[in-house]
Amino acid sequence: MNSAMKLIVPVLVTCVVAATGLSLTYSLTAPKIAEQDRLAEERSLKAVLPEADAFGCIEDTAVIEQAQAVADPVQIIDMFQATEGGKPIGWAVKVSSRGYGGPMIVVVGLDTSGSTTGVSILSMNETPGLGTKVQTEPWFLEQFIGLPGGYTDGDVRALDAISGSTRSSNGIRNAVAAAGRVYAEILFEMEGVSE
Amino acid sequence: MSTVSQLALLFIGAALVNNILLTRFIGLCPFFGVSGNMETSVGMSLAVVFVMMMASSATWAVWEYVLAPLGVGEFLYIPAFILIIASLVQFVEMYLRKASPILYRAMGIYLPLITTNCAVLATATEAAKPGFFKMNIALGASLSLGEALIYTLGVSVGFGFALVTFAALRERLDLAPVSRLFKGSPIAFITAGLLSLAYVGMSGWFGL
Amino acid sequence: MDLMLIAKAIGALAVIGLGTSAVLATAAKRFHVEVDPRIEAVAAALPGSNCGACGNASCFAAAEGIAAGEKPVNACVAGGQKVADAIALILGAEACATAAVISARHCGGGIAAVRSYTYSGVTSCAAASRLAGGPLACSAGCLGFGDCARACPFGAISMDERGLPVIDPVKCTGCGICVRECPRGHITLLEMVPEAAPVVVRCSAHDKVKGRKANCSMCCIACKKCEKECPSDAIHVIDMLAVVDYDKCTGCGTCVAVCPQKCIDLYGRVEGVDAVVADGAGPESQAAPLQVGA
Amino acid sequence: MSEWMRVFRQGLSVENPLTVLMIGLCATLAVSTQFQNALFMGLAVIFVLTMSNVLVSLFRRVIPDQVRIPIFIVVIASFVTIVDLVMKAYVPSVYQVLGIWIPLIVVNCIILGRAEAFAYRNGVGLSIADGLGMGTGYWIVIALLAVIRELFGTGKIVWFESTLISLPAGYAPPSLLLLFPGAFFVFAFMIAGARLINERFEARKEGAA
Repeated sequence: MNSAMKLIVPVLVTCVVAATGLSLTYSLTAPKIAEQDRLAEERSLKAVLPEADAFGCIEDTAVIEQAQAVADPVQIIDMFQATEGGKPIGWAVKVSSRGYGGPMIVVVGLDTSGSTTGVSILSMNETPGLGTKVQTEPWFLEQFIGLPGGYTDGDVRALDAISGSTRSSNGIRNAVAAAGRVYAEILFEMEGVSE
Repeated sequence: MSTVSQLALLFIGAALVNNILLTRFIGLCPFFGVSGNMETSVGMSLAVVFVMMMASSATWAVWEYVLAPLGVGEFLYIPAFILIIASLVQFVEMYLRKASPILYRAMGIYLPLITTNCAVLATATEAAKPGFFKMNIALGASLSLGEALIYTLGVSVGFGFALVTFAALRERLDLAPVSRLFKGSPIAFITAGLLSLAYVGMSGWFGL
Repeated sequence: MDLMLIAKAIGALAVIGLGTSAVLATAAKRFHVEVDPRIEAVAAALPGSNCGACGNASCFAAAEGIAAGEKPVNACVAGGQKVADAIALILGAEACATAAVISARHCGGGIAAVRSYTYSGVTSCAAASRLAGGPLACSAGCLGFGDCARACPFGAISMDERGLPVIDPVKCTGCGICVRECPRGHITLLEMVPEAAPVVVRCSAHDKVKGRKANCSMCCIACKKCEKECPSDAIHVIDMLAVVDYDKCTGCGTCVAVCPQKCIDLYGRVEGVDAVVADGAGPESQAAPLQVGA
Repeated sequence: MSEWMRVFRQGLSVENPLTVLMIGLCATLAVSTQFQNALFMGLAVIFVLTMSNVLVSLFRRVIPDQVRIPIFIVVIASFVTIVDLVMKAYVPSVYQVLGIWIPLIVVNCIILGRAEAFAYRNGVGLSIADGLGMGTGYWIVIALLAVIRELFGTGKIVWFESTLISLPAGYAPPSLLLLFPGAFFVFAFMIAGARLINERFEARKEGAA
C-alpha cells in the first residue's frame, strides 16, 4: 500500500498548495472584478440616460417574468427605473441578445413616454473589426434614439443594419425591439407605481 | 430536458456549423500533427470521440457535485477539469492496454496526445461550467447532462470529420507539384484555410 | 481573507486530486501488463524505421515476433547482419548468416528512352503508369518520376540527371519497399540481387529486339557477345535478354567491356567499385579487373 | 552565462515554438486579430511558461515519475488561473476578447511540452532561460502575425482607445484577413518567408565562408 501512497501524496500536496494559492488570489481579485463590473454597468446605464442620477433595480420577480415572456428571443437580465432628484424620468432595460459570436449584453434606455433615449453595449465577443462595428460605427447606435413611445418591431426593423455584419446588427435590433415590447406590455402600466 | 429538435440542432450546430476545428480553431496542434496520413487520423478521431464523451461527463459530474455546492468553481475549474482529463486519459490507456491489446494498438498510441488537446478541455469546460456555452441555442444557464453529452458527441464527431477530410486532402498534397518554399507545412496551412472557408460558409445555418 | 473560502477550495481540489491519483495508483497495480523485457531489448536493437520489410506493421511488432520465436533472428531484412547478431546476442540463439540482398535497377533509358506522349500530370510513377501504361514507348523501362526514391526509408535511392533512380548499394538495406512501390517493379525493373552482385544488366525488356532498339538506344540487343566472352559462363541470353547468374559470376568485368550497347554496369558492395559513379558510365568506369570470390 | 544565452536564443530562432516546432497554434491564430490582444496573450504565455518551468525544475527530484503529468498540469493550471483572474480584474476589455483562450493556455502544447522535455531534466537557471526564450519566440511571432492581420485587415492598429498607425484613408481593408481562414493564409506566407530568409542567410554565409 505504501508504494501507492508514494504516488498519491505528491499529487495531494500540489493540489493543496495550488488551492491555497488560487483561493488567496481569488479573494484578492474578487472585489476588484466586482467593482469593474459595477463600474461598467454604471457607465452603460449613464450612457443611455445621461440626466438620471440614480437607477433603482426592479426586484419584483412577477414583473420580470411577465417582461421575459414578452421579450423572447431576447433574455431580460435586469430592469432599472431611472430617477432624477427622486422623480422618475424613464427606464433602462438590460438584456442579453444573440449576436454572431455569442450573447451580447445590451442596455436600452427609454424615457417615461417609452421613446428610446439611447442604446449601449455592455459586452460582446463579435469578430473584431467586423462584428464590433456595431459599437465602433457611431451612426448605428444613434439611429435607434428617438423612436416614438410604444414603437413596434416593424419600426425597429425598418432601420438599416451594417453591411457585412448583419447577424451582429440583428442582435442589437432584437434587443431594442424587445425593450419596446416590454414597455408597451408592462412598464406603461407601472407608470404610476413609483410616484 | 429540451425538445428532441433542439437536441438535434445542438448536435448539428456543434458538429458542422460551429465545427470546433475549422470555425473556432481549437485543437490545431493534433490537427496538423496527426493528419499526415489516413490511418493515424481515423485512429485519433476514434480516440477523441471516446475520451471527449468520458471527459465531459466526468467534468459535468465534478462541477455538479463538488465544485458548485462548495461554490469554489469560479477559480478552481481550470486545474480541476484538466486534472480529471489527464488522469482519465492515463486510466483509459492502462485499461485498454490490459483489456484489449488490439484496440490499444489501433487507438492507444494517440491517447497521450489527447491530454494536451485543447478541444477536449474546451468542450469539457463548455459542457460543465455555466456561462461558458456560447452557441446560439437558448438553453438554460447551464446544460443538463443529456444536453452536455449530445453537445460533446457533436463536437467530437465534427472534430473527427474535419480531421479525416483534411488527412485525405494532405495525402493528395504530397503528390502535387509545390514550390520548395511552400512544401510541407505552409501548403498544409493554406489547404486548411481553404477547408475552413467552406466550414465558415456554413455559419448561420439553422440560425445557429 | 475569507478563510472559509480557502478551506473549501483546498477541500474541493484535494478531493479531486485524491480521487484521481487513487484511481491511477490502483489502476497501475491492477492493470499491470507484464511486458517481456526481452521484447523491449530486441525492439531497441531493431533500426526502428518501421519499414515493414519483415512483414510486421512496426519494429515493436517484429520484436514481439522475434522474442516469441515465431520469427527467425535475422527477420529484420533492413537491419542485416549487424542487427541479427545483436538480437542473437540478446536471445542467446545461434546467429545465422543473413541472405543480404540489395535492390538493382534493370534500365538504362531515362531521357534516352523514346516517349510515346508527353505526360504532364501528377509527378508519380504510379499515376503515370495508369495513363495508357505510361509515357514510355518501351513497356518495361523506368518512368523516372521518383516513387521509389520517395518511398525509400533509408535514403538509398536518388534520381540523377538522366531521370533514373541511382541505388547506393552501401545504404540499401534490401527492405524491398522500392520494388513494391515501383509500378513496373514486377517486370523486374527493380530486382533484389545478392549484396555482392558485381555486375547488373541495365535492361529488362523482353519484346522483339528490332522494335526494342527503336524504343530506346540503351537497350540490350541480345547479341550474345557477353555470353560468348564470359570466362565463368555466368551470363546467358534468356528470352532475348542477358541475365546474370550471380552464383557463378566472378566480377571479372569482361561483359561490361565487351557489350556493344554498354548496358551492363559494375554494381554491388565490392571494394574498388563506386557503384554510384559506375552507374551508366560504361567500361571507362572500370577501376581495375577485379577478382571476387564466388 | 553563455550557456544561458544559448538556450535563450535557441527558443527564439532554432526552436521557435510556432514557426519551427508548430505547437501552440490554437490561441495564436485566433487571438492575433488585434495587436494589443496578441501582446497580452504573449505576456501571459511568457509568465506561465517561465513560472511553471521554474517550479517544475525546482521540484524535479521530488516528483515521482509515474505521476509527473498530473503534477505538472496542476502547477500550470494554477498559474493560468492567476493570469485569468488578474486579467479579469485589471484589463477587462482585453479579457473580454481573449476570453476562452486564457484557460486554453493550460493545454497549450508549448508549456506542457517544455515542462516535460526541458524543465524536468535541467536546473532552474536553464529552465528560466528556456522559458523566457520560448516565450519571447512565441511573443514575437504572434505580435508579427497580429500586426499584419490588424493593419491590413482593418487599416489601423488600435492600442486601447488611441490609434497607433493607420494606413491612408483610401485603403479598403479586406476583411478576410480578420476571419479565421485569413489567419491560415497569413501564417503560411510567414513560414514561407522565414524559409526564404533562412535560405538567403545560408547562401550569404556560404558565400562569405
